[in-house]
Amino acid sequence: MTFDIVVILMFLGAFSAYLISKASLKAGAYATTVFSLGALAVLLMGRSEIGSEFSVLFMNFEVTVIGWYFSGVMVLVYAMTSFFNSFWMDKMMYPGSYNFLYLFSLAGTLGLFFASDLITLFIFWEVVVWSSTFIIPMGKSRRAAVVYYTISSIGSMATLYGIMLVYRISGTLVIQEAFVPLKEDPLTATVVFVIFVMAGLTKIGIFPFHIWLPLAHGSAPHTFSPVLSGGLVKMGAFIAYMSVAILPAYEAFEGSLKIMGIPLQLYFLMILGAISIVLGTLMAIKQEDAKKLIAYSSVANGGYILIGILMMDQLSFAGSMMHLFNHAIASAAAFLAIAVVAYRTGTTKISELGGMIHRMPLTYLTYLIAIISLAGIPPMGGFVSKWLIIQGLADRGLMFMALAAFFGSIGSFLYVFRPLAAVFLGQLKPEHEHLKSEPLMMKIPMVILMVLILYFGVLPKWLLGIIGEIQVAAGIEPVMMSGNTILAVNGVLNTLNVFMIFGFGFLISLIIFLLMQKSRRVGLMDTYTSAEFIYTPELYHYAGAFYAPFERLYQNHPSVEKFLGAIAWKFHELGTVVNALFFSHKPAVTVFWTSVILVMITLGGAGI
Amino acid sequence: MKRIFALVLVAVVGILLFSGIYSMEGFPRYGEAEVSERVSMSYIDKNVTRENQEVVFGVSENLETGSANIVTSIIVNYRSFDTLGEVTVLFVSALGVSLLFGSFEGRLRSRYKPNFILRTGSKVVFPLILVMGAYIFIHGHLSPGGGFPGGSMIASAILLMYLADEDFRVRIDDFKKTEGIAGAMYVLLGLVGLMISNYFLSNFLDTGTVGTLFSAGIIPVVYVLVGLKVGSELTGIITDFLKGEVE
Amino acid sequence: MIQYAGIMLILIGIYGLLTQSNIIKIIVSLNIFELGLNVFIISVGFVREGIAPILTSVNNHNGLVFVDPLPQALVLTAIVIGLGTTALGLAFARSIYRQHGTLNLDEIGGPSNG
Amino acid sequence: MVNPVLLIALPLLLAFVSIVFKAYKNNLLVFGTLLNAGLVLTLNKGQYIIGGFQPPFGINLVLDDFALTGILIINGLFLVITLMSLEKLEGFASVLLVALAGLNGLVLTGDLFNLFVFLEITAITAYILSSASKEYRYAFNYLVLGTLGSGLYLFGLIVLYAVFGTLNMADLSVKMAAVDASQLVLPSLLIFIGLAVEVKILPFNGWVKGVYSGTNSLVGPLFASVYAAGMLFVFGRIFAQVIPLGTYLRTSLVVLGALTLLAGEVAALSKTRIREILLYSSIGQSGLIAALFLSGLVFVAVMQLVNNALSKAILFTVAGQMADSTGTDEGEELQGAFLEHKIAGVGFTIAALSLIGLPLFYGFISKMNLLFGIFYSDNYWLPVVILLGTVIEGTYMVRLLVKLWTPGDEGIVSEKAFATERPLTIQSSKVMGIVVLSVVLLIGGLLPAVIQDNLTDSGSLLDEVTPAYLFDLKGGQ
Repeated sequence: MTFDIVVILMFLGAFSAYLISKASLKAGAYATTVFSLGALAVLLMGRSEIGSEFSVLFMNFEVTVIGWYFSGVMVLVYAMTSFFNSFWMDKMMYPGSYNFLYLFSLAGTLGLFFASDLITLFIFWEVVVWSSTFIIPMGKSRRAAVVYYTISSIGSMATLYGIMLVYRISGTLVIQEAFVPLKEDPLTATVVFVIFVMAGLTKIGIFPFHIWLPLAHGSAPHTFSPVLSGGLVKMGAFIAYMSVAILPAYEAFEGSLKIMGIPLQLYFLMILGAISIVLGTLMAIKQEDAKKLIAYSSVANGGYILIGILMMDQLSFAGSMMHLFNHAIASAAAFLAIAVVAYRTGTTKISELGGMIHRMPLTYLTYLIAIISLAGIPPMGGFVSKWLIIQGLADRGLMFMALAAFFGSIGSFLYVFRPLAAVFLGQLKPEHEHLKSEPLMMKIPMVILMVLILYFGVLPKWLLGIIGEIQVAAGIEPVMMSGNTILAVNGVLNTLNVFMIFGFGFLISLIIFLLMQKSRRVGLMDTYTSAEFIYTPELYHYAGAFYAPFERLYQNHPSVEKFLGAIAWKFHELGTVVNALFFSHKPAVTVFWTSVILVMITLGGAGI
Repeated sequence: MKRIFALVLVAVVGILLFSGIYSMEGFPRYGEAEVSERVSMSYIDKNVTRENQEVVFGVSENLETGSANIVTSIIVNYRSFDTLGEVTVLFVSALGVSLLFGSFEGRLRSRYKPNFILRTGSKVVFPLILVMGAYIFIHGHLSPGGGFPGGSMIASAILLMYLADEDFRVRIDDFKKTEGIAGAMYVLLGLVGLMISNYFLSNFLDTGTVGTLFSAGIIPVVYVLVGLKVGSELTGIITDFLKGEVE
Repeated sequence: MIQYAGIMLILIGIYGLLTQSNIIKIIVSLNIFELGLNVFIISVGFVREGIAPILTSVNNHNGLVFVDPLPQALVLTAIVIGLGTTALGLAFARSIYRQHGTLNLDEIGGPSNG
Repeated sequence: MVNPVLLIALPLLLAFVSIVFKAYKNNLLVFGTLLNAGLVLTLNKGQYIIGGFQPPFGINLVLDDFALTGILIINGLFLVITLMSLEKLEGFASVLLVALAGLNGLVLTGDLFNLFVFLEITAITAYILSSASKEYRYAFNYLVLGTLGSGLYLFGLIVLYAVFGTLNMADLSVKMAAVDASQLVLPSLLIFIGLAVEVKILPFNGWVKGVYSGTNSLVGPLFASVYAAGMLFVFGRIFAQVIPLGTYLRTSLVVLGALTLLAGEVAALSKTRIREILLYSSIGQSGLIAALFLSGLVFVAVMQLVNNALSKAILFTVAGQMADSTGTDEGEELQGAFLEHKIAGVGFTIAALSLIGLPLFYGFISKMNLLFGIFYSDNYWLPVVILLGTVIEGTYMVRLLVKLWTPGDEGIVSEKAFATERPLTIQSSKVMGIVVLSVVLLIGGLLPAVIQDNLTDSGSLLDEVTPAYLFDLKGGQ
């Protein structure tokens, strides 16, 4: 009963947030916080009602464990980010609409995760797409919104075709039943699977659909980037899960060619996931903009999540589900930290920043913990989930994937360190000397997220328990835990022990740090110019061309962006051709075509 | 080159049209149309219930439609709605022409002055043409012709006057009023039919004896209206076209 | 035969529309096209040895062989409609001449391809 | 019992009267549209004979669900659009009355030749209205093509008459169904081409660009929604209900419709002027709807038609008003135009989203239904084309919307300061009309049963054609 109220309430909340914004912008922004926190509370309290069904208008819903889990993640990200909204109200073009669309897209995601039939699923999918499409251009880029929409709609239209095909074959739209007849028909199942999963791929940002992520995440309003990266990307994972678990892919593709025990169709997708990991990592290393950097890291992390879901096994799947949560909160935290910096300084360019630790230490700490988790370094949550994924891959002998996963982990050291060093460490720029610390309302969500990242890295039992339930619901063996020890085939992981060890190491290094002589501060320009006056200081910023030697290794890489851009341009040219061929102010042109068509069709008809 | 290409294309279209039409089953050879297989048979019999019925000129009375001219009976009775539409087409074209030339004043002049014979002769012929036009639309149900040819004749008389006299100008507003009133009367006549016999444009008057002047019910009435309307419309079009370049 | 002539006229009209760029000639082509069509319509109703569908004191009863009256009625309508469009077309022609100073569509130039 | 012939006769009467009382013609127009819109609500379905001669000998009006939906849309939208843009009437009040009569006759008539007459009436009013832009060469081009098209229609019609000896639609459809369809390729094709000129199917639609791209806020929405709807209704009547198409002809014509959809959307993608984008989108939508009618999917075609008509009325009104008051409709120069006109902007957005077929709006319901319909007619390639078209359409619509809402160059945060300073005004009458239309789109999207019931309404033709597969509004179970 509670869930239908939540869904309806969120839609009403969206409208009331808009109305409140008309009276007071700040109050409207706080309304988004209140409503999303309320939704989070109801979700947490309503866990006992999993399995309930309800209908709103012509749409049908059912609360499943996985839906509950996904919506929990989503609402958490929205709720945490919403604390930031009030600070941007006076900077937005349409603050009221922003608040409206913010809650509206949240409501859409809730509806999506609770949908019990394919049309409802699709409706909310599209609602989320268009409502977020209109938030993105309020930031820095108009093109980003268009690219985001186009890529999303390629995916969603493919999925729609899949839905129709399924309906044509099975005669039902209920998610649990619709795919059943496909098991007998592997060919159709392959078609349905591939086109159905397209929407998932576009949303997670899997290669070759990843191009919208850096554009949209990098240019969206600062308060929406965390939601895009931490939250909405996860919708794709949900679709991927549905295609694999509910189809169910492993049964349908039983008879097809297998590689290392994985059906070819799934293996192909896994390769795409692996490519995304490598590509996201390499591209993230190159980025100049802190937001784009985290966006590319989302591409890489999306690859992990996809591979784990496709594995559908005890370990990798559990790792993937957990990584989904870890990545959501870690990337939200990282984006929020960057948002704080952007709020105070007005820029996100790495080379224009430095030494923020002196002005906002808490933001620094948040960012530090978030990226440690993103990179998969213990003792944060990201480590546990990546460990699980790699365990599963290694267990199945999928060495290519495992290699990609390792590469991603190691590469992420490179890219996460860079903003850490260049934005937060180093020396404060003269113009940033008078910056204030972060406001209290910004501290709250950052502290919460920090605690969560650390907590689930050390004590993942509760989270893995829910994931175990999901696994049971999906019909696979749940992940096993004993105390704080995760049991895997090739080894065990006691997260508490890991934490202890790292804590010990941290203590030692802290002591060394405190005992060692303090460094002496030198004026920023003095370091490289010996007090000589220079005109282009940014060229000498040590964050500029940070990994130049490494980047040179792949600087001439082929680009999907260019390829897709070329396709878009071809469409454009085709339009011009159509225009020139058929549309004229002279009747003769049309009379000519009329005669030609008359001849062609009658001739063809005579031939039959 | 363009012309040769067009010629080839048109030739191909032509061949296909010919072969397409004449290879159709049931398309009658020229002159072999089976009128009895068509709806027209009932028009000839003046009976749409398809019972064979003898119609004799000057004798038969109170038929479905009393017009001796079968084409007229189709135009004004069986397919009167088409005719209303046709009148409307002409009306709206005249309206369009007058909208396009609405801002013009004065009138165009021919490069040559009208000569004496034209000036005098036209004055003689003018009333004759008018009478002839009126005759044609009044006798539309008996003889070839009707509202449209009659109206055109009236307009041609006006055109003749324009050609013969450089300073001739009609008062366009009066013609517009005639046109509007005649059109409105036509529609009202239809509405009266709707009220009396529940069918729009029904022939609610007594149809009389085939072949007499006062027969065929509303046909002469409609044809008078149509004749007046077409005459004034075409006059309007002519006048608009002859308006000068002065704005 | 008349029917073939009708179709030929239609084709000539289409040829004119294809090749002519002078507005008046286009209107003339259109009229030839319509004329051909009207001839064709009339020819469809022709019955050999049939008489005009008018009862007179000579041909005084409906048992005689008449040509099909319906196409004739249709042609009347078609002619009047053709007259209407021609009048409007000529009015457009005059407006175009006033606007561009020429009646040749090639000289006027098309819409900008922007 | 109200006879639907009044819908044709009364506007005609008022048109004739308006010539006599010139001073009152605008009032007469408003009176006529209001009267018609009111009359539509009182109609009963059935067959209405004109002149008292039973069909196939006399002319009859057929008022079934199909025609009822048609006149509902036509008269309703005509009323709203006229009231929205009364200041643009200029001298066109009488012409508009005739147009209203012509459109109603077009949809109602049950006789093929009578249809030709109404086609010409409607077309001639359209030629006159298209001269409102003062671009006479485009109006002339339209006139030539329209006349040629209706000539070809008449040609095909006469061939059919020669063979079957009747002009009545119902009579003819029965007689035609008894004959091998391959015999009827030529006349069917001629009739198709004749209507295709008006329905805007590629490559017969060369006139559209010139005529639509210069329309103002009155003529634009009239053409794009009311005229387009009327012509499409006729097209559907003829090709889904009267003329039986053989497999060969059906397939080739559906392909033509699908090509029109793609070509229209692709051409719109390459445009930057708002009205040009919209006109190509209209062409695309016409192709789609025509393809649906040709596939025999009458009901879903009507739904899509309604969606297109409602959305295009809003879109063209706003676009025309932009051009009227600022002198340009170049998207780049109107950046941020909606900043000062939020209500009109929201209406425009709703219309655009509904046109794309995004959920919460009526377009979604119609898109779902049409996809279900096509899949159930076992056509698996057409949905691919439609969905591809949707992606392209979404791309350019979103591109346009984003530009109109959020001004600023790439890489710069959007700010009010970048908004266009062109003197855009939108009258309150237009804003009200836009609100009304967008509310209809929203209601249709959220409570589709409301519109759905009005469309189906326990009737004859529509239900027969599309039986069980309707998206039953309960999630399709």
